[in-house]
Amino acid sequence: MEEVLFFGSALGALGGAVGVIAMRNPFYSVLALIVHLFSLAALFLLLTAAFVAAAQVVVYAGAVMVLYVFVVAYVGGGGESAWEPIPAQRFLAPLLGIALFVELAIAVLSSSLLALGTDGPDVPAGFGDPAAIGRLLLEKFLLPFEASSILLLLAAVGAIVLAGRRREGVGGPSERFAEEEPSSPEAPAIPRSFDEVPSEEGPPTPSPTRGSA
Amino acid sequence: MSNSILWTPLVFGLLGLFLPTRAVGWWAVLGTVVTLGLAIATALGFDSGSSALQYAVDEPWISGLGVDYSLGIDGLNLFLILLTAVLWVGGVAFAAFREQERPKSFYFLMLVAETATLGAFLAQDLLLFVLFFDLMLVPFYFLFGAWGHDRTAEGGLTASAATLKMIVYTLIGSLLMLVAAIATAVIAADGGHLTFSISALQQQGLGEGSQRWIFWFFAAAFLVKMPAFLLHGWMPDAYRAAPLPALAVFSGVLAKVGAYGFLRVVLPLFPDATVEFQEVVLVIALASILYGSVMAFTQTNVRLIAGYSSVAQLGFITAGIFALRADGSDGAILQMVNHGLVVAPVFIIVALLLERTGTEDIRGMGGMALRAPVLAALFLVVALATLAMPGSANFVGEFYILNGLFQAKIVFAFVAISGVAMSAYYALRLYQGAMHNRPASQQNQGLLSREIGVRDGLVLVPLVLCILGLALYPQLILERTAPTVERTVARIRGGETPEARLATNRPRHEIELENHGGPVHYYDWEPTLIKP
Amino acid sequence: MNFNEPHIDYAGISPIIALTVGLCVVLLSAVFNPFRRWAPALTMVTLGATAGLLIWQWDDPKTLITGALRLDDLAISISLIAILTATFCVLLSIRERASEEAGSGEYHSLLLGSVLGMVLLAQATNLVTFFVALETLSIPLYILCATNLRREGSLESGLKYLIVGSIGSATLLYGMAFLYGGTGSTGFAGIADGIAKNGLDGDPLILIGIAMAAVGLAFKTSIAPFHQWTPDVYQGAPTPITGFMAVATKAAAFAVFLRFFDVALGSQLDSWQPALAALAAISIVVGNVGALGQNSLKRLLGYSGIAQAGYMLGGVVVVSETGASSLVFYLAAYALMNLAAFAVIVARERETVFGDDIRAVRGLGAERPLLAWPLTISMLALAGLPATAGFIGKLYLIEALVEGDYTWLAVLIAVGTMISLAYYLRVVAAMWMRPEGEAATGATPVIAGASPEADPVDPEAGRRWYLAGPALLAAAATIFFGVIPQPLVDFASHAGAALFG
Amino acid sequence: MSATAWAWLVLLFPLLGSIAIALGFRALPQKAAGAIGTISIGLAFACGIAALISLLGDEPEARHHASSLYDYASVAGLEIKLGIFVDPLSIFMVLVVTGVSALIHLYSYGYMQSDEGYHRFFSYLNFFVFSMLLLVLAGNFVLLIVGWAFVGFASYALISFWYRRETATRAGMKAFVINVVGDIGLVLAAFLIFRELGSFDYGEVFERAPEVFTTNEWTIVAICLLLLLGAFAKSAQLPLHTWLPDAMEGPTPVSSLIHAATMVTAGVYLIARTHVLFELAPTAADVAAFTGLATLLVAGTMALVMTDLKRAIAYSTMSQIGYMIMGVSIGAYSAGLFHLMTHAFFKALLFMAAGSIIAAMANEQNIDRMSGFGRAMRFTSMTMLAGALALAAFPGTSGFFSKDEILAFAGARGGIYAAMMVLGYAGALLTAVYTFRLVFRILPGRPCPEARELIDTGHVAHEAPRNPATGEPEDTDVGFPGPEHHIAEGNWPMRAAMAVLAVLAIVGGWVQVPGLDHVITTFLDPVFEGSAFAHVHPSAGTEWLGLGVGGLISVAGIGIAYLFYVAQPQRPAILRQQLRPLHTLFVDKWYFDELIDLLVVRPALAVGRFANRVFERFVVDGLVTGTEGTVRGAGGVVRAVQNGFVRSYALLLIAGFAGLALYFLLSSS
Amino acid sequence: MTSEWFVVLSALLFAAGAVGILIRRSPMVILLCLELMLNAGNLALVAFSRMVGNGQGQVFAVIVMVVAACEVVVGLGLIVAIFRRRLPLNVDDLRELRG
Repeated sequence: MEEVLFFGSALGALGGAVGVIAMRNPFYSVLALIVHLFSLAALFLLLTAAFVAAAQVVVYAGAVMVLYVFVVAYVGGGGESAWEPIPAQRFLAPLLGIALFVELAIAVLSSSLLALGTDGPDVPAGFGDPAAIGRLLLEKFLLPFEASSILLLLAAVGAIVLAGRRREGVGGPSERFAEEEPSSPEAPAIPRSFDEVPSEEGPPTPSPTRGSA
Repeated sequence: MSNSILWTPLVFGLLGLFLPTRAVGWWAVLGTVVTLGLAIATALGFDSGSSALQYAVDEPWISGLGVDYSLGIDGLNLFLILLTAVLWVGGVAFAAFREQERPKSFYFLMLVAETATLGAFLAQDLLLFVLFFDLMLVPFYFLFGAWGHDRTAEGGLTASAATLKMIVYTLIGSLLMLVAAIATAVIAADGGHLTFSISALQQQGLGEGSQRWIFWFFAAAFLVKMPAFLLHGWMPDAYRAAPLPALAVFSGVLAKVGAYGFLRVVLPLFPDATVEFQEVVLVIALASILYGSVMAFTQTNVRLIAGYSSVAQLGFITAGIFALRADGSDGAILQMVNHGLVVAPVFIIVALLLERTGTEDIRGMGGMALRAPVLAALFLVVALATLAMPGSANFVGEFYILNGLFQAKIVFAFVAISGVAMSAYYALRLYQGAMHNRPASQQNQGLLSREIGVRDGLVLVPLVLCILGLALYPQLILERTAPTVERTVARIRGGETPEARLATNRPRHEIELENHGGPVHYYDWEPTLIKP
Repeated sequence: MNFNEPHIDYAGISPIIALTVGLCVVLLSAVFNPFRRWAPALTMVTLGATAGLLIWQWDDPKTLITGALRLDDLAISISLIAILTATFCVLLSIRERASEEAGSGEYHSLLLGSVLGMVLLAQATNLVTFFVALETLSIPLYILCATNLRREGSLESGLKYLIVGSIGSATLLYGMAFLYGGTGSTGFAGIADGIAKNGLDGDPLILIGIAMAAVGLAFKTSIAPFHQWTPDVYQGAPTPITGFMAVATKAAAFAVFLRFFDVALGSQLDSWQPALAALAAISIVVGNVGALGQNSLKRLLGYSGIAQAGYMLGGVVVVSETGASSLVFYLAAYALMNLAAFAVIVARERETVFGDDIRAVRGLGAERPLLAWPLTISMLALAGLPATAGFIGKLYLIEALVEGDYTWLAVLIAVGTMISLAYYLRVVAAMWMRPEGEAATGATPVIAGASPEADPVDPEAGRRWYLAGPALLAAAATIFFGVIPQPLVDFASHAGAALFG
Repeated sequence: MSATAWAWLVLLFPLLGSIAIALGFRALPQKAAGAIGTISIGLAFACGIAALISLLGDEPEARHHASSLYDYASVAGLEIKLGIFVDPLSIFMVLVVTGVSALIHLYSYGYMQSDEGYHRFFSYLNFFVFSMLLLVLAGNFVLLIVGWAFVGFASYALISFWYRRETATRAGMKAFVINVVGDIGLVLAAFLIFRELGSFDYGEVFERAPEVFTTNEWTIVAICLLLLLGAFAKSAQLPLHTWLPDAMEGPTPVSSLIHAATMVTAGVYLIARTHVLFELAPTAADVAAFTGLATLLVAGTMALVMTDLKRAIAYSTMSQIGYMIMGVSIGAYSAGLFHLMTHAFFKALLFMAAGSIIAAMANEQNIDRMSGFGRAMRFTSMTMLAGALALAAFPGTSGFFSKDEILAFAGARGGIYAAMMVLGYAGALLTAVYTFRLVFRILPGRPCPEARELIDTGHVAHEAPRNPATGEPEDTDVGFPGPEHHIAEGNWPMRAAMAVLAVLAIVGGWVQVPGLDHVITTFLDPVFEGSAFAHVHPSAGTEWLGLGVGGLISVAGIGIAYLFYVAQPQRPAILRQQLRPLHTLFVDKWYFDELIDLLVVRPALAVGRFANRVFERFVVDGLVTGTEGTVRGAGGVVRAVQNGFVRSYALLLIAGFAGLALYFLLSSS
Repeated sequence: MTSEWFVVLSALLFAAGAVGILIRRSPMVILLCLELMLNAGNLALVAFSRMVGNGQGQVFAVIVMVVAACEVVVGLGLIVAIFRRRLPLNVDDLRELRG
């Protein structure tokens, strides 16, 4: 039973990954990634990591992917040309990929670490459930936890700095950008989505006002 | 005392930055004169009999790294310091008589250069030596580059390119030397207390194996600086680019630092390697002598004639040092001073010729003796000293060098001495080309032969008087140098005695010599220091 | 369910708290109009406060928050270097286009965020903290690089940095996973024990983990062959940020490099020492030859940074107290040298239409001696010429290398320095000497000064206190520590002792 | 006052004179300069006499004194003092040198009057005398070398005295360089001596040499050969003689003083001085003797065909020195030095006369254009005749006794040396012939235009002076016997000098007439008493026989000359036709110049050119540019890899990781 | 299923992500590939965490997710900025900086 599940979801994950790489259209790549993420979540469950699996589904397949979809829709992800400007990249890339995999695999398989060959020790019930993870987060990993929240805040700020729409009366650049606003229908949706998206992960931050005086 | 000698020029230089532009030149002259005064005072107070370090200063500088700020004067550097002081007075005064662009920076850099050079001579801490050795280059980099001449017209390099070539080339050695110096200290300390003090390192001593490569790192630095044969690639361009007052002190003093380094660092610290590589270095030195001479008498650019001749001269000096005998090294030091005293006036005279003829090509000169007899006479003295005319101190220097070489390695002496004949030819050629024969260009004859002015005379005559004075009494230098040199060399010869006996193939005469106070008497010098 | 809250030493984490609070305050200042202009000042205050708190903690090592952090002199010294750099960056950012584009508040809060990341990274003793801190350091930088939104180069550098950087962190993460898997622990100490306990000496799993961690860190410290982002990002990013990145990132990354490799992986010395030495050698060569003939000063400094990183890696390779001390010393000196240079470059960028092209400094010696001297000193110092902190730094490093039997690396450093003279002195020559033939007809700069993207020219920039001041200050310090290095040496040796003493 | 004190004074006066004139060259009036120069030498001569007297004062075997002022350079076991060595030999030389110099100064006082470089001339001349005296008085080999080089320099300075003559400067350079080669020989000899004997001091060396060396071992032979190198270079012996004829570019008084009377005989003095060493190395001594012999013959042949008056005399000088060298190296020391003295008299005289005539010819030196001066300039011709007779060893003249004494000694040593005697007599015949060739060409016959002018108007002919060698006009402002010439007839200082020398040339030999008196021998005996050949003493009878033969030969030679150049003036041309190759060989100076040019000069220049054009550019610079090129090339590669594609950066990053990982896997246990 | 399987799978995913970055030119897809690599890391972490039987790995994984999210946000922000700047959304065309 376990094997079936493993191989199934492994195939899913792998397929998803391949899909991400192979799809011409970014939009499909995103969908492929979602498949990948879900099957990954399944694998996590196999590994008795309930919370991680849940987070995977909620945060990734939920928020992040939505974000992707929006952006793809906004910038309109057209397929890319098959022409490869960098010499030898096309041949070297897969080669390196294989090499990478082989090396990692060898590292794992030839390791003298006995535990690798096992399913791992019997773990207490509730291993990896929200309570356990929560305790760890608040005891041992308190600092990284806090730090990551700051990180989210910074990321949000960054997103605003980079993509936030300029207000009026800013002068020079912002006006130019205002003209550059693409007149596509979903355009108005975009900025809002930016104001919301971060608010799902980090504490909400008001989009600050500009001032270049 | 050492301190004040070392820092006076720098202090004057810094103060000079705050002076009105017109005064700064004379201020700089004053600075060099004061330094000279201090140097003379030390020389007078110097105890000529002793081989010990005098006026020693020793403070910890970077205790964490075992670097000390330790200076001192002994027979090896006393006269080189004097030489530095003298030549800088000459160079700076000569410049002060003329318009310089951006004078403040110019004189500041000149004085910084003097401090750096004096530092290299005074330093008794290996790392301090390396530091000053590298530091010397910096001011000259600016002097040559910013005040130098572009030679693109003659198919040469621009001043900045030429100086870049010079500094990169010369720093090759210096940086390797830095590594070598640190390695010396670390290996010598091996785990114990780290120190760079030369005397301390001398006591600790190094293993054969490490001596080998460290020796070559140091040798590289010194040989490039001299410059020696095959490593002189930077010299022609730099010499052609350099402004003459700076060049006068540069080739008068800086080249000597290399030779001095051998005596101060290499012989005492790496005796085994020194003995092992004696022939190799001698071969390089001989090559420098022959090659330098040959080039000197085929060149037509007066700067290059002087430049290549100093390659040859430094070859002699190196050969003298690596005779690894007291007389050789005594001669080498004497010759360093002589050559400095000779080559600086040569470049000053070149400057004067340039002002009169507007060219540095010997073919464009001639016949100047007619209207400039005094200049001609001064030049003649310098030229004769250059070719080590017997009766000049240069001759005594070469005589000692060659004698040392002759007694140590007879074959090398025979080859080396052929350089003397060639030097006669190129020195006279230089003199005649400028002063004799018909003037190359009749039309600007009036310009051609103008007598040397009083002010330039004030620069040139004292230098020439120094040459004559030394010619009359070279013992002045020799007797003060000898004790330290003998102590330095004794270590080597201690390591090399059997071979030394082989070198002279008639033992019975060695015996003869010993009871006649012959050159062998320092075999039994400080037996405790003789390395097994 | 019983929850035993971890013991928290607030004195110990006070610097971090200060930074965090400051960060939020600065961010809020962007919101409320009246305070908008105060952002730089507030940032300075925050940095000052943090520095003060750090100095207060000097010489009293402690482990914080269940082994997440280790606040010792190494961490403090590195953090101080980072903060110093940040302070300079704030000054140089005054009137900087980028900070106006991004909004002063956001700009500075991001800067503080990055500093926070560095402070954490310098103290990290735990894989998780390590990773988070590294990201907290990097992500704001990705953004800051791109903040000069009108410059295509700026955006490009941001994206490049982001992509390559993320590969780096992904690799690092994967390596961490292996290490954790092998040892069952995320703490550095735990890893060390785990390796011993599970008898994994030289086990491929561990070694690959090490390799991947090395790649991640080498990337951050721009060690060849993981260096390629460096020149592009340095050139594209706003110059103050470039200066900040060049120095602070290296410092923090090297700190964790020391901690992670010399402490957690000390037992695997034999396997990684030669590898890192080789990397150091490669980057010395690559960096120095790459910098030859560069016309963009920032790019030149980028390549030289690669070479310098190579030198510094030497301090990690020899696992010794001297090594660590020399590394810290060199980082401090490196900070001073580079900041002087970047300050001058910023000034010239605003004064001339040449941007950061070498032509911008031509004839500077005559025109603006007060800018020319700092740049000259910094170039000479970077070239390791005597009487500058750079020389002492090299001396210190070489001493460490020779003691650690890596003389060949020391020699390579010497050789590299030789090559480096060619390009450092080219800058000096441009300032003081008549133009050399080839530079006169040099290729037009990558960022054409006259393009519509050009920042407005401020002919007086060279006289502004917030540009000339830092330049002179850094240069003076460079000379000072070149002549009287003892204080800095003590500072560094404390840091070294913290790790090995 | 002791002999050494006087000797120091001897050194002092010329030096002072030289310095005084040099420094005062602007202030002093011309005559004053000349006077100072002449008087200082005169004083030196006086002091020489005084030294002689005080030397004769003490016992013969005690007649050598060393004295030194201070340590010149004495460390590290070398001991070099500024010291002199006074013994009969050095005093003898001092007297000859100062005496002749004084007269020549007197001559120059008149001869150079119209020369711009008057002060320079006398300063140089005094300096030369000082150097020469230093050479002969030196108390150790180093000081000897110093004096040796000083005279070399003085000769250089005076040869290229008219320094705007290309020919003159080139000749000076040639003389100097060849002399330096000689110096090198001496220096090496000194090193070898020091190595074996541990001293440079005459006293110690000569005393220790016999104990240390066994006869003819290689070291002593080497030492002597090296000494000979110096001697030959200075004394213009084969093959280092080529500079002497060219040296005639200098003013005539110079040729007379330096290149006839004094300096060129230094080699003879050197061998005499170091006879102790030479007697330990007979091989070397024989080499010297044979070289002398060869030189005297070869030079004679060349003198036979030269048409340039001064050059002809120069070659005769060479050949006479050949006699002396031969003499001192076979052990006839006093004879050799005796000849040195007499030669100084008559050769100086001949040059003076030549100078007077050349002046009268307006610097024309070609004897083919001269004739009839016998009537034009009686005084000059008389003195010239006197000199010529002495040179030709006409019975009763000084040369007659001195030359024959050498040959007699050679005969007395017998064996191979007897052969030398025979060849020596052959040389004597040559001498007589070429000497009187000159006399008969110049003095008798129909006066040439210049002579005619002199006879008719009493005016000395003159035209714009031209360089006799190249014919280019001289610029008289550097100093050159200007339009107004000076000949012995009208100028008392010249007359006086020549008169004295003429007398000496005739009677100078009577101080040493076999069987009657031998002043010089007895005076010099203390020096050479230790000599191995002290016993060799040709009996008065054989000496008189030799004198007879010598007399006959010289008369015969004069006769031949008369036959050829007076009785049947066409003969020479015919002979020239018959012996064309021989003649060309002589005229082209046996191709010695060409030989040296081929063996030394060309190779050196070729090497120089190679070093310049090839080595410097390709090897030395190549070293630089090559490294630079590689480095820059590497930089190019790095920048090419930095191609701006973020994906290729990623590629390199991952590749780098793969490589690193591979290394770790391989190194994993 | 033994842990090896999971880890090897993660290695495969890691390599796949790497290859994706190397061959795709659209910045968005490249970001996705970065996600792949990070997720591979996560899988490894969780697998190991199961293997060694402590939760640290899982916590690590959670935090990695946050980090990944941040990178995505910033990346997308950049993409939008580039788009607004009217620059091509193709990493190969962003090569003004080179040499």
